Amino acid sequence: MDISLLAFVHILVAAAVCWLNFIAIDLLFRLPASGGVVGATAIGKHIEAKGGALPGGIMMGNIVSSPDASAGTLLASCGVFIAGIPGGLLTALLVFIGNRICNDPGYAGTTGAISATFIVSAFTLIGFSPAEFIAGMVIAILTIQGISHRHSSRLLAYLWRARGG
Amino acid sequence: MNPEFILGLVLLLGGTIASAFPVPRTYLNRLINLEIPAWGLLLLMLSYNEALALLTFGGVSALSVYIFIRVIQKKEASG
Amino acid sequence: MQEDWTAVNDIVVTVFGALVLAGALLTVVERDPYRKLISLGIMIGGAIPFIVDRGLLDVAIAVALIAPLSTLFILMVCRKGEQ
Amino acid sequence: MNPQDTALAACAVIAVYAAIRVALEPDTLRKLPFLNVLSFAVAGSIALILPHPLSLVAAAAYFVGTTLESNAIASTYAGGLDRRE
Repeated sequence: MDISLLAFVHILVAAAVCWLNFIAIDLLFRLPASGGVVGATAIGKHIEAKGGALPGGIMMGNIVSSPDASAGTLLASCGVFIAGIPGGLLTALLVFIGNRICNDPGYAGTTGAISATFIVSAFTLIGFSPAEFIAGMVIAILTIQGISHRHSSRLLAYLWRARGG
Repeated sequence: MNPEFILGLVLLLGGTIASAFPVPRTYLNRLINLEIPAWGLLLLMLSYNEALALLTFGGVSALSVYIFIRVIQKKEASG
Repeated sequence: MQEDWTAVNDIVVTVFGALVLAGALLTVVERDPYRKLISLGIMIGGAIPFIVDRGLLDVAIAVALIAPLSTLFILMVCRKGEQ
Repeated sequence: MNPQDTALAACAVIAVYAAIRVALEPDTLRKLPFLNVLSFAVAGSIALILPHPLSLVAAAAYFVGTTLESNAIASTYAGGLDRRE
């Protein structure tokens, strides 16, 4: 089992890049402002009842209940891994269709997919593999949704206030 | 004896017993437990590489769930 | 007989097989319909990589689109007060 | 190990972790973010197991399907989406 240190460092760097990409685009498209569907608001209220912050909880509910920029980043990494830049643009189309199915305007997911396509293909020029970006995006979504809902929702609410409401 | 075969057998047998004796004895719990042997049968067909059978079974199982739901709704409405 | 079990060393088979078994067990054990449906989601997520691993991608697409439909049908009978 | 195997191992470990967290969470609606992590890991694994153009469509179909399912469960639990009447 010789997991090389370089691949490990690559996955961590990819996780940081993916984290910045999807958080920036989600905040830009005002996801923490209001729940798109009833379920997103309910998830936000339940997270707030456990000690979290309401805007962060609503943003996490929106991530759960419709494909937003995080899904766009993951699927665009898969697309670049399989078919290069045309694959990434194909996933942007698929994410747009998925957003339409989930009753959402869907501009956050499409924008995230297109920007992630160009970011990932730029990083492949300096020695990164797109497969590392898939693992990095899974780690990035783990830090938001999977470690501690209280702390991650407070962090998202802090970033939302720093953006200016 | 590949892994799909063993996994499918376990799901088929365990899910059949679970849907025969659901813990709260309601029709809804019976129907949800009935999904487990359906996926067990799907894995069992997968171990023989039957693509057409898998496609047909996937469509028909969703259709049968819809029919069972209509039956449960009629029964609840009539008392 | 001995060489058949070397496939268990494969990470995909081990991890997703464990996911299927855990999802099925949780579905049987839980009592609330919503929690049973969420556990069923774990089982479906474990089963679809087996179909992809065989190379039957058209079947994987069809099954991944049809499986949430049965969940939607079941949710038509779950009413709010029943928890 | 090539990058593809390393990434697949990372996705598999995170999938198991998310499944454990779903099983241990007492509140029904707070299970759904962990289920979302699980579906991210599985969708990534689908593309990593078999690099083929159709598996891209399969990953997108699985992801959209499970998102729709979570959406319906959360909305029905919260009291909207009552289609019976």
